[in-house]
Amino acid sequence: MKISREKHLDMYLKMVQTRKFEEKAAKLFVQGKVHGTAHFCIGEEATGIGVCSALENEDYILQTHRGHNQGIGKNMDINRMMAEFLGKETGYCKGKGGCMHIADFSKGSLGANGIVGGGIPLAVGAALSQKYKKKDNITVGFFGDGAANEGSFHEALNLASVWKLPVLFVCTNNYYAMSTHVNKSMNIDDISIRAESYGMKGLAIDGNDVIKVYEETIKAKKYVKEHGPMLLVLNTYRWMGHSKSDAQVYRTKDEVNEWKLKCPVKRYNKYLLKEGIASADELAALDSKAAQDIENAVEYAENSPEPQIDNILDDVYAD
Amino acid sequence: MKISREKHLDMYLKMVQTRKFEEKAAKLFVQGKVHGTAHFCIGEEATGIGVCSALENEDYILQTHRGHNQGIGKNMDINRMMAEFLGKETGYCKGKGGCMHIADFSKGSLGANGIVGGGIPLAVGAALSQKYKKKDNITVGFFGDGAANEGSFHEALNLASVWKLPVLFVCTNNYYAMSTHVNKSMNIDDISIRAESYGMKGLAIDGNDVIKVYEETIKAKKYVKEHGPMLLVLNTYRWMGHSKSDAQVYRTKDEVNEWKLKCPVKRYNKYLLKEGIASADELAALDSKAAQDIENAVEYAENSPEPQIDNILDDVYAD
Amino acid sequence: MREITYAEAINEAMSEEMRRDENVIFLGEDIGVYGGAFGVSRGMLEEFGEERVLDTPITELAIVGAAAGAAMTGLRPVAELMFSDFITFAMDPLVNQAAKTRFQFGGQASVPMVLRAPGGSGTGAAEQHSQSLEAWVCHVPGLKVVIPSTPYDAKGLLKTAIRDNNPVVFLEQKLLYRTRGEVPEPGNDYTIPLGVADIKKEGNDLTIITYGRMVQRSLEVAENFESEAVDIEVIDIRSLVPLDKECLIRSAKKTGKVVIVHEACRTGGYGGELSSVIVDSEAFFYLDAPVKRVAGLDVPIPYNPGLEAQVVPTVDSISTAVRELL
Amino acid sequence: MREITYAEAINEAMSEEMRRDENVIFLGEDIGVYGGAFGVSRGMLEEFGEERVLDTPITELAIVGAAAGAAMTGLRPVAELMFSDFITFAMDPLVNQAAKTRFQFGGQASVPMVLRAPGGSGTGAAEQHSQSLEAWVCHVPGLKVVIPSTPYDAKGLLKTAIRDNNPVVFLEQKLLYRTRGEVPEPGNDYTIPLGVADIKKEGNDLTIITYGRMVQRSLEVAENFESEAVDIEVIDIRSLVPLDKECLIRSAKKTGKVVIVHEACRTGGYGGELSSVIVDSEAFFYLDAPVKRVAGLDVPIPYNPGLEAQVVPTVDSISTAVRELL
Ligand SMILES: Cc1ncc(C[n+]2csc(CCOP(=O)(O)OP(=O)(O)O)c2C)c(N)n1
Ligand SMILES: Cc1ncc(C[n+]2csc(CCOP(=O)(O)OP(=O)(O)O)c2C)c(N)n1
Ligand SMILES: [Mg+2]
Ligand SMILES: [Mg+2]
Repeated sequence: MKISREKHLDMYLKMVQTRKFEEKAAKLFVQGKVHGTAHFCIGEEATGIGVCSALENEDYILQTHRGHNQGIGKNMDINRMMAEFLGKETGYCKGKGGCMHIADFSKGSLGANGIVGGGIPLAVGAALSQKYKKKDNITVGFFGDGAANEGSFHEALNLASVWKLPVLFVCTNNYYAMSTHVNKSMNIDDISIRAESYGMKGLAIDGNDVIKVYEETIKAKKYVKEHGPMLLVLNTYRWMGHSKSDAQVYRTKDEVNEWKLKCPVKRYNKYLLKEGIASADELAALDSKAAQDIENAVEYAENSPEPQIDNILDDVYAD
Repeated sequence: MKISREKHLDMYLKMVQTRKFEEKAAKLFVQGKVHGTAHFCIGEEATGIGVCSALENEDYILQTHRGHNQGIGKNMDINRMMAEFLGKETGYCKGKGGCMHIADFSKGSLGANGIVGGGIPLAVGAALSQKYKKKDNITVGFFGDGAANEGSFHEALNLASVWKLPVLFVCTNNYYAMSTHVNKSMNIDDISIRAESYGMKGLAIDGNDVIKVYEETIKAKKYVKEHGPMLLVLNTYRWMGHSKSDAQVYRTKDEVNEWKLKCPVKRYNKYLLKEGIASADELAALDSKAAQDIENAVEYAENSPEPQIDNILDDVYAD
Repeated sequence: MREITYAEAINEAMSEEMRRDENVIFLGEDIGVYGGAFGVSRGMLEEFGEERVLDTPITELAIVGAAAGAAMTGLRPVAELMFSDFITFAMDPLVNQAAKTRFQFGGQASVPMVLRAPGGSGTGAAEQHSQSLEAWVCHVPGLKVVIPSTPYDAKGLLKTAIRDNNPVVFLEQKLLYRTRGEVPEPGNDYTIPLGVADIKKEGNDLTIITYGRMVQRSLEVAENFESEAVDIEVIDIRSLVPLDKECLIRSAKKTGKVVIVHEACRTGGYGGELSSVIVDSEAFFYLDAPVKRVAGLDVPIPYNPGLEAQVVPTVDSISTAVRELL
Repeated sequence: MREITYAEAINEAMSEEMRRDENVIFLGEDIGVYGGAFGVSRGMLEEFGEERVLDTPITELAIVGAAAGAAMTGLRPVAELMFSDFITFAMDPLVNQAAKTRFQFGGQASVPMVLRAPGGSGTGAAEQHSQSLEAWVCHVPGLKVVIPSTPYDAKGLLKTAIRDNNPVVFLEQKLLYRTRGEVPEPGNDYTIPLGVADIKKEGNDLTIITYGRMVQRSLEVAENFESEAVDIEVIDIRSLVPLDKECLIRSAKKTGKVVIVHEACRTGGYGGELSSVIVDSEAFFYLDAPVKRVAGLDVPIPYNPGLEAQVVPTVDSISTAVRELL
C-alpha cells in the first residue's frame, strides 16, 4: 500500500503531539493544576493515530477514556483539548466534561466515554445512521481489552453483525484493565477470535506498528462497507499507571521496560529515516513543532476563562 | 453408556408428565381458570428431562420461563407446580410467583426466571458456592437461543470460565425467540461456537433425543467438575405459540408439522419398545399414570386455598 | 369524534411521525411481523419496511445504546422495550449515555430519541413484568418522562416526544392498551406539549394528583364522592419531567387538601416528589391537612390475581384516604 | 478512642466478618492486589487469599448476578462496584433477581449479600463517576439501603449489613474515605442496627434531616447558627431503607421546621420521600413552615471544580434554606 509522504509526516506529528500532550498533562497534575484523574495512552499512540488517519472526517469514532491519541488522530483541536483538560470555558465541553468526555462532533468524534464498554453500543447506532442515510462512511468503536468482557461488547457486536452495519470495532489490547491482566480476565489468548461468535471477521495485529495499523484500517474500512462489521485487535502496552494514582504493583518494571523498547514513536521515527521518507532534521522539526503546539495549547488553556455557574442549566436539555 | 431400565422409565414418565401438564395447563387457560401467561415447552421435553435426569439432588439448576420440563426433570412436586400455576397458597411460591417463577430449593431448583438471560449469572454464583464449599456438584444454567444474545450470557460465561467454576450452560435452541428466528438474531449457525470466546468447550446436539441429552450431560458433568464450565446446545423446537397469545405468523404450519414428526416423546417410546426395555403395556401404563398425576394435581390445586393479603409482607424480607 | 384504543393511538402517533419525517425509525424486539408483544405496532412493518421498523435480537442494552448513537447522528429513533421491567438491562445507555451526552459534551450534540415501554401490573405477569419504575428515570437530569392515561393524550404526547430533541422515556400502561377514547381523525396533526398537566375534573374540596392507570380510578372515586357533595379535583400530570408544578400548587392552594395516587410502590416513588413540590411551596400555607400518598405497597407485584389487585391503590383505598382528609 | 479513616473502617468491618464467618466472601474489580480503586481493601487479598477475595473482569452484571446466586446457596458475598454509577449495568441482577428472589419464590430462599459502591461528587471525576443514585435502590422492595457518614457508623453498619439475610446496598461516600473518626479497637465487636437514625446534634428550633457526606456540612451549618442562638437538630438517617420514620416525625413535631439535605439531584431524590413521610403524618399539624429540600441541582455533575462544588448543597445554600424558615 502506498502511503504518501504527507500522510507519513502527519501521522508522525500526531503521534508526537499525543506523547507530548500527555507528558505535559501529567506534569500539570503534579503541579496541582488539574483535579480529577486522567488515563494516559503513552506507548499506545500508534493505535488511535493509525486507525484515525485512515478515516474521513465524516467517519465517526467513539473514543475511550484513554483516547487522546484517538482524538488527535481525528484532527481534534489540541488547544480545545487542553482547555477541556483544564476545565475551561473554551474547552471542547465548556469545562463540563473533562478529559474523560472530550468530543468533537464536527470532526466525527462522538466522544470519549468514562464507562468502560459504554461507547460500543453507541457505535452501532452511529453506523445505523450511516447505513440508513446511505453514506459511504464507517464508524469506529474503540474499547479496551477489559471492555471486551462487558455485556455491552457482546450485544453491540452481535447487533451490528445482524444488521450488517459499517462498524469497525477496534480493541486496544494493552494487556491490562487497571491491575487485571488479560490472562485473568479471559481464558483466551487472542481477543479477535471473539468475532467468530458473531459470524464476524476478526484480526489481531501489532498495535505498535502505526503503518500496519493504518494499512489494516484502510482495508478494514473497505471490508466493513461491503460486508458489515469487523473486529480489529491492536496489541500494545500502556507505559504509565492506569490513572493518576496507581502504584503498579501488579506488574514488573522489567515488563514495562521491555515494552518501552518497542516504543511506537521511536520505531516510526527510525522507519521514516531508514526508508528515506524524512530526514533527521525534518523529524526533529516535527518534534519541536509538537512540543510547541502543546506549549501553545497550555497557554491557550491557562488564559481561558473558567466556566460560570450561571448557565449551568444550559446544556442539560436541547431546545 | 449403560442406562438402567429404571432410569429409562423414569425419564419416559417425566416426559409424558411434562407433556400432559402443559396440555392441561393450556386447557385451564382456555377455561379462564388462570390469568397471566405461560410458556409451554411441548416438543422440547427431552431437553430439561434429559439434562436433569443426569443430575443429583444437590446439583443446582436455574430454570427458564419455558421450564416445566426442567422442573419435572429435577423431581419437583407436580401438585405444587400446578397449585402455583393456579396461584394457590399451596403452590411452590404460595401463589406469589406463578409459573414463570416456579422453584424448589430443596430439590436444587433455584427457580425459573421471567427475565430472558436473567438466570445465567445466578448460575455462576451458585457454582461459586459449590466450588468454594468443595462440593462435588455442578450447576446447570438453562437459557434459550434468544437469551444467548443478552449481555448477561457473555458476562456469565466469561466469569465462569475465568474462575473455572463447575457450571454447565445449557442452551435450549428452539430456533425462535418469540417471532425471531435465530437466523435473524445471530449470524452463526451453531450457537455452541460461542463457547470459544471464553476458552470453553462447546457442543451442540440433537435436543429431541433424550438419551443423547442424558448421556452428554453425564459426560459434561464429569468434564465440568474437572475442567470448569462448558456450553451444551440442545437443538429442538417449540410446537406451541410463544405464549398464550401468539398468532405464529412468523412461521409456517409445515415447519411446525415437520418438527412434530420428530416428537421426542414418541421417539423415546418407540426406542424403548424397539430395544425391548419396556413393553407397550408398560408404556401405556406410564402414559395413564402421567395423565392421572396431572388430574390429581389439578384437583389438589383447585381444592387449595387462595393466598390471603394479610401476610403479603411476609416474604419481602428475610428475618 | 371517533374512538380508538390507546394502543392504536400510539401506533398512529408513530406512523404519522414516520410519514412526516423520514429520520424517524423504530426498533425493538418482535415489533415487526409479530407487531409487538401488545400488538401496538401491527401493520407498521408492512407500511415502512425493514429499514425503518427494525426487529432486534433480545438485547435491551444494545437497543437503547444503538438508539442513542443513532440519535446523536441525525436520526430520531423510537425504541421499544417489551416491558418496562427490562430497563434494568438498559440503564447504562439511557442514563450514563443518552441523558448525559449533551451536557457532558458542552452542548455539541442532541439525542432526540424516545424510549417506549409498558409498565404496570394487573395482567398476572408477576414480579418481573409488572413494575412501575418511572421514579428511576425521573431522577435523571437530561431525560424527560411521560405517562399518558388516555388514547388522546397518548397520541398527542408521543408525537411531541418524537419531535423533542431530547431523550424522552414514554411509559405506557399495559392495562390501558385496550381501552378506547376519542381521538381526532388521522389527518388532524395535534400535539400536546410536555410539562402541562391536565385537570381531568375540576373541583374545590380536595385535589387528587395522579397519572397513568390511576387517573381513571381516581376519577371514579371523584364521581362517587359527588353523591356526598364532595367536589374533588383530579389532575393528571401526564408529563412527570418536566412537571407542571404551577398547576399542582394552584390546585393545592385552592382545595387545601391533597391526595397523591400512583401504582408504583410507595417508598421512593414519584409521589414523594409531588408531595414535596407542594409542601415546599407557598401552597403549604393553604393546606388544611396532611398531603397523603396512596401508592402501591412496598412489595413486588405478586402473581395471584387477588393479591395482585390488592397491592396497588384501589377505589376503596383511595376513597379511604380522601375520607381521612375531609 | 483511636481514630481511623472511613476506608479503614470499611476494611475492618469486612475483614472482621470474614474472620468470623467463612461464608463471607468478597468480589469485585481490582480489589485484590490493587486494593480497590480507593484502596479500601488493601491487605485483604494477603490475609484471605484468592479464594475469598475474588478479582473479577470488568463485568458488573455478572459480579452482582454471581453474588446473588452465591447468596442463595449459602454464601454471604460482599460485592464491590468501583463507582456506584456502574450500577447501571447491574440493575437486573440487583432488582429483578436479588431483591425479588425471596418474595417470588414464596420465602424459599434468602439472599444475604451486600453490594458496596461509592457515590458522590467532588473528585473531579465528572458526569459518569459522581452520581448519587440511592433513590433508585430505595424504590425497590426487597432491598435495604445504607449510607454511612462516619467511620464509626461505616464499620458498625457494614457489619450489620453483612449479617443481614437480605440484599443490602451499602453506598459509601468517595469524599469521606480519607476522613478520620473514632472507632473502637478491632476486638470490640459492635454493630449498629439498620433502621435507626442517629441524632448527631440535638436542637429545638429546626430539624435538618440528611445523610452521607451532607451530614458534616449540615453540622457545620448548625454550629454556625449557634452564634445566632438558633438551635438546630441534625439527624443522620444512615439507613434509608428501612427508615426510622418515628425519629423524623418526633423531631419535626418538636421543632416544627424541617430542612432536608442531600447531594443527589432534587427531582426524584430521596428527599421527596423524607418530606412526605413527615407531611403525611401527625407531624403535619406541628409544622410552622414548608418542609424545604436542599439538594443537588437537576444537572449531571460537571468536571470543572468550581462548577462541581456549586451544583450540590453548600454551607451557604443550606444556611439560606434554614434562614428562610426562621
Ligand atoms: C463500567 C465501568 N466499570 C469499571 C470502570 C473503572 N475503570 C475505568 S478504566 C478501567 C480499565 C479498563 O480497561 P480496558 O478496557 O482494558 O482499557 P484500558 O484502561 O486498559 O485502556 C476500569 C476498570 C469504569 N470506568 N466503567
Ligand atoms: C430481558 C427480557 N427481554 C425480553 C423478554 C420478553 N421475552 C420473553 S421470552 C422471550 C423469547 C425468549 O427466547 P429464547 O431465549 O430463545 O427462549 P424461548 O422462549 O424460545 O424458550 C422474550 C423476548 C423478557 N422476558 N426478558
Ligand atoms: Mg486494557
Ligand atoms: Mg428460543
